[in-house]
Order: sequence, then structure tokens, then C-alpha cells
Amino acid sequence: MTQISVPWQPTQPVRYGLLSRPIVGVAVFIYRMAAPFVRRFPGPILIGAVVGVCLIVWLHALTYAYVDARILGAASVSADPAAAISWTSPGTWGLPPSTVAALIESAGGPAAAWSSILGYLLWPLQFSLTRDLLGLGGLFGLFNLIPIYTIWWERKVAGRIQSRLGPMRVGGWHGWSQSVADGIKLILKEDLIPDGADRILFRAAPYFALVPAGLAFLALPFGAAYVFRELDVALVFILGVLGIEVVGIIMAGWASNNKWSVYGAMREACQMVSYEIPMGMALLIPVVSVGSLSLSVIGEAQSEGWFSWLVFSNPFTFVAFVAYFIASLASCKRAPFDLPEAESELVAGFHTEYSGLRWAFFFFAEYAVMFIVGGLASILFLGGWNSPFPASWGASWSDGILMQGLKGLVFNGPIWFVAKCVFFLYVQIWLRWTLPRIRIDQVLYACVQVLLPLTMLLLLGNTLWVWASMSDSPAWAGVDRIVTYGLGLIGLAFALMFPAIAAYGFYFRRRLVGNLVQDAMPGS
Amino acid sequence: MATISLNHYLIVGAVLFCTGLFTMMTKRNAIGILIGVELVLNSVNVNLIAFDRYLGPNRMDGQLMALFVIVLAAAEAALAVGICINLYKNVATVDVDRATSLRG
Amino acid sequence: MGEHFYEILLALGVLSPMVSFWILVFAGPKLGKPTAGWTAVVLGMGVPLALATWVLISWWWGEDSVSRAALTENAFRFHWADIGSVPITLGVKLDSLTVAMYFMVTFVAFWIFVFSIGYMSGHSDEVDGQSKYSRFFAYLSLFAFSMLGLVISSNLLFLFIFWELVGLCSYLLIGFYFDKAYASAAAIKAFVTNRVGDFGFLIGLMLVFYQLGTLDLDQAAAVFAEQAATGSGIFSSDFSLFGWSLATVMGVGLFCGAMGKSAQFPLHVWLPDAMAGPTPVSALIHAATMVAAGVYLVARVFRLMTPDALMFIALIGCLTLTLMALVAIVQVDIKKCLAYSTLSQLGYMIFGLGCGAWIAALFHLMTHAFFKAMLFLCSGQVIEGCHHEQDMRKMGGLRKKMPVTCWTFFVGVLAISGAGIAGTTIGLGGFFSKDEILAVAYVRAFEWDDAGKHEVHDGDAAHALGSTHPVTGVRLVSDPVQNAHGGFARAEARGAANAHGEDTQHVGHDDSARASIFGTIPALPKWMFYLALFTAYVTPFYMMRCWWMTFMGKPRDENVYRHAHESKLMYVPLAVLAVGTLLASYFLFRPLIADAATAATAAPLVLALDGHEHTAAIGAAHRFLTFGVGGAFIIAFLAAIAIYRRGLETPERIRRALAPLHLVLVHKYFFDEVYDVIWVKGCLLLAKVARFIDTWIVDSIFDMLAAATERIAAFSGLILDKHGVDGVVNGVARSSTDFAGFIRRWQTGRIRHYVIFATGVATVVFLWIWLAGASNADAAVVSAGM
Amino acid sequence: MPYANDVNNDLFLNRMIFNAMANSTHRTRAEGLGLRDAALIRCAQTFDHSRRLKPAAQGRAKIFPALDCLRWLNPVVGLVCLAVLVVWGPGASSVAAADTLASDVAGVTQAVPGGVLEALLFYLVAGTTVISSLGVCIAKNIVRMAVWLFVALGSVALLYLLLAANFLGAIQLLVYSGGTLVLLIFGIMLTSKSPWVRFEPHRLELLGAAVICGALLVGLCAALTGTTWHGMEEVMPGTSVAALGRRLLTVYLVPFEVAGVLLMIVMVGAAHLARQEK
Repeated sequence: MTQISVPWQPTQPVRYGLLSRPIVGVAVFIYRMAAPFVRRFPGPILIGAVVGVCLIVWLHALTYAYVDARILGAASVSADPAAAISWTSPGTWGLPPSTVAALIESAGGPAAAWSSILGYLLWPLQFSLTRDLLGLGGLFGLFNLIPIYTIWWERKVAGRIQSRLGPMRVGGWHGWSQSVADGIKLILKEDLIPDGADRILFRAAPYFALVPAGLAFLALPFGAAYVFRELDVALVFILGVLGIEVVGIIMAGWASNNKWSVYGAMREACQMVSYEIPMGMALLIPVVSVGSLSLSVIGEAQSEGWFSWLVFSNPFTFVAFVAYFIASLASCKRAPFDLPEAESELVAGFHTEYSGLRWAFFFFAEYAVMFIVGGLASILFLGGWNSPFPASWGASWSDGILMQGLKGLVFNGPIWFVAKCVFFLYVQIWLRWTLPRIRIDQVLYACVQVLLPLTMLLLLGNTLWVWASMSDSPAWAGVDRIVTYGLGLIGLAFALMFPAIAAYGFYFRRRLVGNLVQDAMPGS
Repeated sequence: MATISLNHYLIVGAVLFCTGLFTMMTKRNAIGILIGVELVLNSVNVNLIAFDRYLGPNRMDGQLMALFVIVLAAAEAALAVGICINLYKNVATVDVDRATSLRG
Repeated sequence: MGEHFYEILLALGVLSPMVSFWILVFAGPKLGKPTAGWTAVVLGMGVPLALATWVLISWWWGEDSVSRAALTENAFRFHWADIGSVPITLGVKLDSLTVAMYFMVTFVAFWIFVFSIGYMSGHSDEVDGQSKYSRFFAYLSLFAFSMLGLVISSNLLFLFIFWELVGLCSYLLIGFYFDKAYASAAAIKAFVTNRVGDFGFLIGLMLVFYQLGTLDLDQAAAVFAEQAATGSGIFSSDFSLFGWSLATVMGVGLFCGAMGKSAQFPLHVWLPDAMAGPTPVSALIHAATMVAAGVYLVARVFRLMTPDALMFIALIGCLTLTLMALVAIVQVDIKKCLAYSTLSQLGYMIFGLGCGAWIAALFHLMTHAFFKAMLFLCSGQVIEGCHHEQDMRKMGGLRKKMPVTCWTFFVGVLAISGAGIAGTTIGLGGFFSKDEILAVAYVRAFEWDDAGKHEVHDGDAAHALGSTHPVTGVRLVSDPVQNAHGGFARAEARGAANAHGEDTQHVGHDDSARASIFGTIPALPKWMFYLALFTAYVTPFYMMRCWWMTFMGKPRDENVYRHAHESKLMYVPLAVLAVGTLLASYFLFRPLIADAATAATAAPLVLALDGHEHTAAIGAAHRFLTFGVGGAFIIAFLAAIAIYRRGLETPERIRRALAPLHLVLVHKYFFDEVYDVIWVKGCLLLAKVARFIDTWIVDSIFDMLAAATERIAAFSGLILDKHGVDGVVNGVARSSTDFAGFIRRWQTGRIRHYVIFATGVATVVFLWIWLAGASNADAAVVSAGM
Repeated sequence: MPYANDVNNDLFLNRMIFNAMANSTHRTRAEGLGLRDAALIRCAQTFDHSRRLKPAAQGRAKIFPALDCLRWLNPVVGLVCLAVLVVWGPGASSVAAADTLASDVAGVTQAVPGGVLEALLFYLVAGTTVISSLGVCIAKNIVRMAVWLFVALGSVALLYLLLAANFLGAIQLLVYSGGTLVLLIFGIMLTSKSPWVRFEPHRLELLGAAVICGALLVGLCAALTGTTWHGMEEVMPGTSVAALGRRLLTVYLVPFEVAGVLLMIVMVGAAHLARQEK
């Protein structure tokens, strides 16, 4: 590392946000403590973390289900007036812990001391406020983790695509904590505001971009029971909050008082407003098929395995899935639609003048939105949290507890959902490092003259298809079945293509990538 | 005060209405006037939905009315912004006081 | 099969050409020359044809007559909207007639589409530097959509909509070469003439809507029958026009639409001119399908017809068929000749419907569609091969240059002439259909006793037999034909008639009530039958003349003969249609139509005719007529060959001998001239008269007034105004200027000032009313009006 | 620790470039900088589009210096308020279960079942609405107005959620905040010559408008509170989207179609207005 000498002293010390020093201090302290272990056992720690998260998720679900079915269910059956809990009437704080313990015992749980401890432990879970706070904590953690690790992953994928390694140093194992370090750096960076800027709007804009992205998680179901707020209009709600994200970006661009920023902002506004329409119409297609705007209902409708996924329901949904994916790329301004931040033309677009944490907020928003559009794609088209196997293979109360856990992990739940979202994140990253950026007129042409009529036709076609399916004609049902299976097999071929290509690449890695792999690639 | 009644919402609607009117009366920017109009329309919507909720639940007429108002407002905004841009093209400003070519 | 399987398939078949239309409209020029055509062939007609075949097979061989009736009964009706209290339903009229018509239209149209690709490929059709190729196929697709929609409509309103759509397509396609004056004039003529008919149609429609209270075909028929039985509604009116009741006016009004579309007697003038369009269009629209739509309409509303209306229909049909057949004799343009023959055959169909020969008329419609489409395609082949020469006098001897065309044309000639071997079941389409119409007409004219008693008797017998002896669909419908020609036993004929017995039973209950209203079903005037019979002799004559002049004899124009050639792509459709003419009509269509006849003709006027009671009387008439007409084609053919055998000298001599008659015929009875004199010149004359009145009377009055005013003004201006009034006025003006200056300050021209003023006033009024009303406690209480 | 070094180096470089930019104009020569530093400064100026940048804290009048140390609370409080609003807003009214999976098993309490918390939420939202609408009419800058309008629209959407009109709330977000408002901002950007151009109305106009609107507001509020409403005594659960849609496509079919036609006409009109003059 070369040291650069400073020939003059700054006139006044740079001021940081008050929280930045403690945050960085805590982070550095944790890292110092953990570093030796992380150095030595990076792989086991990573795998352990994944498994741990899975276990926590599963335990959480099991506990809730237990409380709902065995304790509260039993309480509602019994004639206990205390079961009518009211948050508003003080004095009744739900079932007292002793009752909870008794219920646990009567349900066949452990007796005596253990049950009383369990009673106290499970007591708070009967209040939805407790559950809300727990859920908020989980969502907040997820909201932070997604951008951090997607950015790291993006850099790794970019490196692999460009035949280099990407971040390798920070954290020891393939630079796994590179993004954390970047985050610390960004927190410490100074908060710059240009002279001619509209100060208030400049400072407020990142929040306007960040908050909607976070809000969308509130209505996004990660599983049949893993949804923070079950909304009957969840889809419209998510589309709405994603739509208002653009306001933050326009504010940022305008408040910067910089023409590149304004250009970026106007491109973003133009692009978002136009692509929202085909995106919304493409999303309406599964809505028509299922007949509900609730994401949970739509997800549940696809629980009968691979061929029940809506993307294979008929040719129109199949094409609509592709149309939606393209429109969603545009709506989270990813390549090839990343004109608002085109570095070759607009310096950095709307965030040219931003630095530090405010700059980071925009990226948090962008990566969170990537996750959300991937999530919408998987819920509306690819079965959501359902595995490709029928739901009847999944866990039931009659199974043993270990079997329940195992089946719960394999056949259902957030694991599948997150895996599908991660797959979509990967595709978005892959496209970004593969496709060239297109011009703004091409962007608008593609929307107005291609995607919009296409999605309109698809919506019409799908509606007719659904209408025809309503007639209970066995002939039509046969046609429907044949089409579904045909499309399902095509999709299966696509899905199998990925591991096949990966295996091919791995087998011929030396020829394909060269010497690089001999030193650093895993499995070399 | 702890129970939220219809009047609470109606007063919010009234405030929105009056501020919208005030905006329409005092802004010289054409788009500013448009913003005032949007506020007024929102006040109407708040009233409609509040009435729907409190006076005729499950009839949904108020909500549907509000839906139509939103549709109309979107249409109106699109046209009005187009007109503003044309105004800007013709008189190089959006100050409505300077668009006086029809004045005697 | 599923509950609404047929409806869905038929509706999909209607939508497919629409898709093709939109594709061709938006992407047509990009698709280029052959691709656009093949798009129309595959999407516009291939898909409907496939679906139609599927439907036809499942319908005819997959269902028995009971399940067919059930399907017809339970057909899906989509409640679309309400007009007042009248629900407008949208659905598919599902019965054998629809299936047959649908199949016929798709089959014929498909081959014409294929033919069109060959026909249009040779045209330099650029207008303003843009090719009209894809536009042609777009129009064809739109036509296919409209026509199929018309066929399946269960509701008169939708039928009318599609009716107008096919009219539009016809207009567009006649005027396809709109850069040529005659084409656009012909298009306008067709459009305007059709509007005249549609005006009547609209009146009929309104009467249906107003008097019967429904626009659904089945419901309207049911209401009509009920009103006829009870003498209420449309029958209770004391309205009378030419001695017609309101019900008759309604029927005649509906028929007016058919008159326009099917080019019946006074409104026939547009069809010959419509030959200005491309020949495939003439084949598809102006011979096979669209013009038949009028016949189809009459068949569909047959249940709404009173005896008087049917008599009117028969009269119009009879006039058309005779007059047009005569004109066809003198035509020298090959397409015009075919056009007049089309008119004549349409006249036959309409005449048949008017006589009550429902099955025979529609059977004739089907067979005619096949052979007339084929004839037109042949003529298109000839015209295309001869470099757009249409004059038959310049042709001749073409059989060597275009043999396939020649012999397929000849098959068409045989079919239209009703060629067959008398007394046997061997013959071509016209042999059965035309003769059957004539047979029914004969019974109506000669054996009708104005009461139809014998028919009721036979109906009872049929009913008695029918309950014990159900007959399968295939058998029963082929029976009457065989009965007529092959002399089957009389009992079998009864059994056949019995297949329709359910209906006889159905209407039998209100027999006496019906008799009170339809007490006398008039016999057909005998001259009508004679004219139709006469025309049966004329038809083969002019067809043979046409064929002979074109293909036989010696070449008359060296230039034309040298260039004549055949296009390979184009004679595939010819061959297919020729085979279709030979086979399909005989084996398929008559049974299908007979199957539909039961329900579709359940008119108050239960004619003991045709499908219902194809009994001894008609059977005998048919047998008798077979020998009367069956030989007609031979006689007429021989006559034509005798005259035209040696080129044009003999005809020329005959022409000179019969010069006045020839003049009348060549000028088509001076219809165009009369219309020109009455309507066009009349309008011009009216305009001239109006102009004269305007110039000489109105203007002079005003001039006089002006002069007088001038005088008075001079007086008042000099004396009164200057001295007396001006002073007052100036004073008023000055004060109003001052006042206006004050007012004007409030009229700032600024939006927000207006908002301020308006809101200020509204606020004051609001506060005033509220404060005034606050004293009255009741006024402040607002009820939500639950 | 290589990673800490990385951070420090980066930070250091950043700070140096920054200070160079901040002080470039009057210090380059005065402080006798070397050529290399001057080049660095020029480079920084290029990136800066020749505009001076200042650190956030500079040049701002500190009215309450003692309170300034609490400024980090601003976004935190804002976020917490927003989170409370949005998180508990949709749950505030128990949505009809027609379309939803009944995830709450018997006994699980509703998030905010009404009463005190609902009142709290209402006052929060209504306060935001009132403040932002006042912001709209007080703001001089047109973009500020638009941002205030954005806040007003968002809080009105929350009011809808409180009124159990979930669908309307979501539509308000989607159409109004995400569509109409962006359109307005677009119009603003296309028509403003400079962000700071203001058109001030006359004082008398302001006065008149204030008096009229004040009188109207007072009158309306008084009239409202003095009115007795005869409606349902008990508030029913909200309506489901399915019911709304069914009603829209049956009873309200004609207005629905007319609205469609209207939108089509507007589309044509907007396209006509926006077309290029030849």
C-alpha cells in the first residue's frame, strides 16, 4: 500500500454522523474477535450459517404452529372467557402463563417445571404484537443481508464472467466480507451536498427510495404462513410501493442541481412509468388464472407440484412470464435497461452527487427491489414457496417431529422461495454482465410497441383460456392438460439445462477459463 | 376523542379541500394550480370513502365512486400536463398570468 | 363432449379470422407477398375449416337426433346487456343448419382463399407505392369473421351487426381497385342499394323488438307463436297497410334486408356491377356466401313470417328468377353472365322459401354455393389466363389451352342445370334441390285447398308412428330424396316425415287458435309455378351458351387464344370444389338441413310441406316433375349448342330478328335507366326547382324588403337618428363605458381571481344557508337515506 | 488487518480529494502547492463540473447548537413513524376474510383492534395529511409543492387503509403516487426554466384567499360537527376486492365502460397534445 503524504492540513475536521463511530467500532471489534475463526474455518462457518438460518426459520414456524394449534386452539375450544383476548381492554393480558403451561401439559407436552418454563417462554407469542416485532426484526435483517450479499455476489459473478476472480481478500474466503467492509467505509464517508442543491430534498431523497423497497417486504409472503401482513390486495400494494420508489429517484436527480442527475432522473421516470404498465398487465395474467390479488392465495393455488405452477398453465402465462421478467428488469433499472445510471453517458446518473451512506441507500433500494421482483416472479409464476413436488408429500401433524422438520425444509416453505429469488437475482446479474445497454428510444420502443401490445394480447388470450376452462368440457380439459404438460416439460428442460451447463463448464474448466482456476477456483 | 368517528375524517377532508382551494387561488404556476386540483379531488375521495365506511358499509358505492374519481384525476392530470407543456411551448412560461393572447 | 363444446369451437372459429385480420392490418405489409396470403389461408380460413370439420363430424355422426335437439335447447346464452327490460343475449345458434352453413362457408371460402393467392400474385396492385396485397387478404379475413359470425348469431341484433359488417366487406372488396372509377362507383352503388334494403330490415327489427319484446331468435319465435295463438300483441293491432297486418309488415321488413343483400328484384341492380371486384371476391362474396346470407336470414326468421309475407316473398323470388335468367341469355361478359345466373338462382331460393320449401331452398343454397363458387373460380382462371379479357365473344376454343378449367366448368354447368337421370337417384346438386322447390311450388299451386287439412291428418299419422319408431338421423334425411326419385314405399316416406313429427305434435295443440288467424293459407298463383318451370328450361340454356362460347368452337380472337394459359396453384381449388359439387351436396347437406327444419320452421303457418310432411302429394309431384324438368337440361343444352355451334353468326341473326326484345334484355329492363331517371335525375330536378325558387322568389322578396328598409333608413337616419336618437345613445354609451370600466376591473382574465370570486361567493352562500338553517334544528339533520 | 488498511486508505484519499475540491479556488497558489497537487485539484474540479462543493455542516446557521447533536434522530424518528403507520395501518381494520387465507387462528389478537391505537394512528396520519397539505399551499417552490403533494397523497392512502378500503389505498399508491404525481413532476421538469423561478401572487390575493379559505374551513367544520349522521351504529368489516370487482362489473358496468372510453379519449388527446409540430 502506498502512502500519500498530505501537504496541507484541512481547515476544519471532517464531521461524521454521530452513530458512525460506534457502528464502525462495534463492527471492527466483532471482526477482530471472529477473525481467527473465520480465517481458519470459513467454509464450515458459511454452511453452518445457512443451516442455522434454515433451522431458525423452521423452529419459528413450528413454534407458531404449535402455539396456534395446540395452545390457542385448545383455549378457544374450552369455554374459558379469557380466550377472548382484547388488546384494548387493559387487565386481560391474554392467557396467563400458568394457563399456557397447563395447556402445554394437557397437549401431551412435558410436565411440571419444564412446562412452566415453556409457558413463560411461549406466553408472549399469543400476542400478534410480539409476532409483529419478531417479524420486523427478521425482515430488517433480511433487508440488510440481501443487498450486502447480492452486491458481493454480483462482483464475484462479474469477475467469473470476465475471467477474473472478483473480491478475494476481505474476510479470508473469497472476500466474503467485502461488502461489509464497503458498508463500513460508506458509513464513515463524509456527507457531501453540492452548493446549488436543494438541501432538504437532497437529504430526503434516499429515504424516499429506500423506504418503499422496505415496505414491499411487509406484504411479500415467504411461505404460506411466513407473511408479515396478509393483505387481500398484496400484489397491488407491492406494485404501488415499487412505483413510488421512482419519486425518490426523481427527487435525488432534481435536488442535485446537476444536469446529468436530472437526465438520469428523467430517464428513470420515463422508464418506470412506462414499464409499470406492461409489468402490471403481465402480473394480472396469473391473477386472472387464480382469481385473487392475494399473493398467499396465488401461491397456495400452485401447491400441486411442478405442473401446477402458473407459468405452465397455458401458453399465455408462459409468454407472460418472459414479458414480466423483461419489464421487471426495466423497473428495477437493471441492465440492459440501466440508463438512469449509465456511467458512460451520465457520469452516474441520478446519484452522481451522492456519497457515503446516502449513496448506499440507493443501492440498498435497488438490490432489495431486485429481490422483490424476483419474489413476485416466483410467487406469481413459479409456484412461490412450493417445491416442485405435490404438497401431499409434505409434512403433516401425523409425522414425527424430525420428519416434520425434514419435510418442511424439503417440500415447502421459505427455503424454496428464497432459492427461487436467488435464482432470479443470479439471472439479473448474469444478464447485466452479458448484455449491452440499449438506448432510451429503444427502451421506450420495446415497452410501448412490443411489450404493451404483447401483454394486452396475452391478458386477453389468458382470459379466454380461463373462460374456456370454466366450461367443464372434457375435451377442453384434455387440451388444457396436454398443453400444461407440454409447457411443463419445456420448462423442465430449461431447468435441467442450468445444472447441465454448469457441469459442462466445471468439467472443462481448465480449457474454458485457463490457469486462473488452477489456483483459486473451488474444486480445482 | 379516542373513538374515531365520521366527523374526524370529514374534517381532514375539509382541510384538504380548503388547502387545495387556497393552492388554486394563490399559485401562478399552471402546474401549481393542477396540484391544488389534485388536493381537492383527494378531499372528495376521503369524504366518499369515509361515508362509505360509516354510513353505508358493504355497499361499496363510495369506494367505487372514489375509484372513478381516481381514474378521472389521472386522466385529467395527463391532459393538463400536456396542456401545460404546450403552453410552455407557446409562451415560454407556465405563468398563467402571462398567457394573455386571448385577452381583449 | 363437454357442455358447450360446439359453441366454443364455433366461436373460436369465428375469432380466428379476426386474429388474422388484425395481424394483416398491422403486420400485413411487412409479411410480404405470399406470406400474408398464407397467413389468411391458415388463420383466416384453415383454422375455422378444421374446427368446422371437427364440429360437423362430431355433430352429425357423434350425436343422435335426441342429443342434438337437447344441445340446441341448452345452447349457451351470455347475458350481455339490457335495453330497457329486454335482455340482449349473445350466443351461438346451434343447430344442424348452422353447422351445415358454417361448414359450407369455411370449406368454399378456404379453397377460394387458396385460389386468391394464385390470383393476386399476378397483379400489379400498387397504389401510391404501397402494395394492396395484404390489404386484400385482410379484407377477406374480416369478411370471414363477419360471415361466420352472421351464421352463428343467435340474436337478431348481432345478426344485424354482422350483416352490416359483411356489407362493409363487400363494399371494400368491390371497390378494391378503387383507383378505377367504375369499381368505386360499383362499390358505392352496392352500398347504397343495400342500405335501402337494410332500412326495411331495421324497421322489421324494431317491430320485433317493440312488439315481441326480445331479439333472441328462439324467444322471438316462441312469443310470435304465442301471440298468434292468442291473437294478442302483434296480432291484436288494427294496423293495416295494403291489407297487411303488422305481423306481415314485420316479416316483409325483415325480408327487405334479404332483398338488398341477396339482390332480389327491385334491388338487384348492384350485383352485376359488383363484378368489378377481383374474381375470388365475386366467387366468395357475390356468389357463394354473402348473397346467400339473405336467404339464410329468411330461413332463420321463417318462424316470424305470416302467410301474406310469405306470399310477398314468393312473388319477389319468382320475378327475380325469371327476369334475371332472361337477361343472362344476352350477356357477353363471362362474369356478368354468371352474376345474372346467380341472381336467378337466388330468386329460386327466395321463391322456395316463399312457397314454404324451406329444406329445398336451403339445400339449393348449399349446392349452389359449391358450384357457383367453382364456376366463378373457373371464370377467374379464364380471365386471368386471357389477360383480363372478359368478353366471351373474343374467346372460344379454350378447352385445349385450359382443359382442367374447361371440364370443371362443365361440371358446374351440369350441376346448375340440374342434370341427372330422371327417375333415378343419379344426378348433380341442382337436380335435387331445384326440382324439390318446383315440387313444393306445384303442390302449393295445384293441390292446395286453402286450408291444409290433409297435412294435419298426415301429421297425426306421423306422430303415431314416431313414438314407436324412432329413426336415426342419417336414414331419415336421405329418405325423402330417395323416396322422390327412387319411388320408395309410401310408408317409408311417412316414417321419414315422422322424424320431424315432434314438432307437429308441438304445434298441434293450438291448431284451432291458429286456424282462426291463419284461417286461409292462400294457394300459390299458378303463373308463378309456370314461370319457375319455364326458367328451369332457360337456366341450362344460358349456362350451356356461356360454356360453349368460352371453351368450345373455334378461337375467335387470335391474340387472346395465343396467351391463354392455366395456373397450377389455381386449379387445385377448382378440382376440390368440383369433387365437392359432385359429392358433398348429395350425401351431406340435405340430411343436415332436414334435421334442422323441425325446429327452424315451427311457424304458425305450419305448412304441410317439405320436411314436415314430405308426403304423398309432394312425393308424387316430385316424381311427376322429375320427368317434366329432368329432361330440361338436355333440351336446353341441345338448343344452345344448335345456336352457338358455328360461332356467332346464328345468334347474330336471331338477335336481329328479335331486336326489340334483345334491346330490353341488354338494357336489363332499363332498371338502371329508370332508377337514374327517377332517383338521380329526380334529385337533380328537385335541386333545380329549389334553386329557382331561391333565386327568383325568396331572393326577390328579400331584395324588396332591403330596398324598403333602405328608404326608411335614409329617412330615419337623416332626421330621427342624427338629431334625436344620437344624443340619447351617446349619453347611454358614455355611461355604459364608465360602468363597463368598473365591471371590467373584476374581469381580470386570471384563473385564480375567478376561483377566489367563485369560492368567495359560494362560501358566503354556504355560510348564509347554514347559519339560517342552524336555527331550524330539523334542517341540520341529514339522513343518510339507508 | 488488510481490510482496515483498505478502508483507511480509501478514506484518506477521499478526504484529500475532497478538501482539495473544497479549497481549490483560493488556496492553490497561496499555500504553495506542488504541481502534483495542482493536477489532482484540477482533476477534482473536472469531476465537479466546476462547481464548489461544501461539506454538509458548512455554511449552515446553527440556531440551536446544543440540539444539533440530536440531528441523527431525524431520519430515525421519521422511519419509525413511517414504519408504525404502514406496518399497522393495513391491519388496523380487520379485512374481510373472503379472499384471504385465514392465517390468524382463533385467539390470536388483531394487531390493532381499534380503540386507542386506532385513534393514535388516525391522528398520526391525519396530522401528516394536514401538515403536508398545508405544506403544498405554503411552499413557494413548485418541486417542493410536488413533494408535499406526494406526502399528502401517501397519507391519504393510509387514511384509506384505516377506513378499511385496502384496495383503494393500494390503488391510490399505484395510480396517484406512482403515476399521476410522476407525471406532474415530469411536467414540472419540462416546463421550469430554472428551479428557483417563482411567481409570487399579489399580497391582496393572498389575503383574500386566506380569508375565504379560512372562513370556508371554519364554516365546514362547524357545519360538520353540528350535523347528526344517521348511519350504521356499528362499523362493519371491510369489503373484499372480489366483492368490489363484482359490483364494478355488474351495477357499475356502464360507468366502468364509460371510464374506459374516457381514458381512451384522454390517451388520444394527450398524444395529440404531445406530438411534434411539423
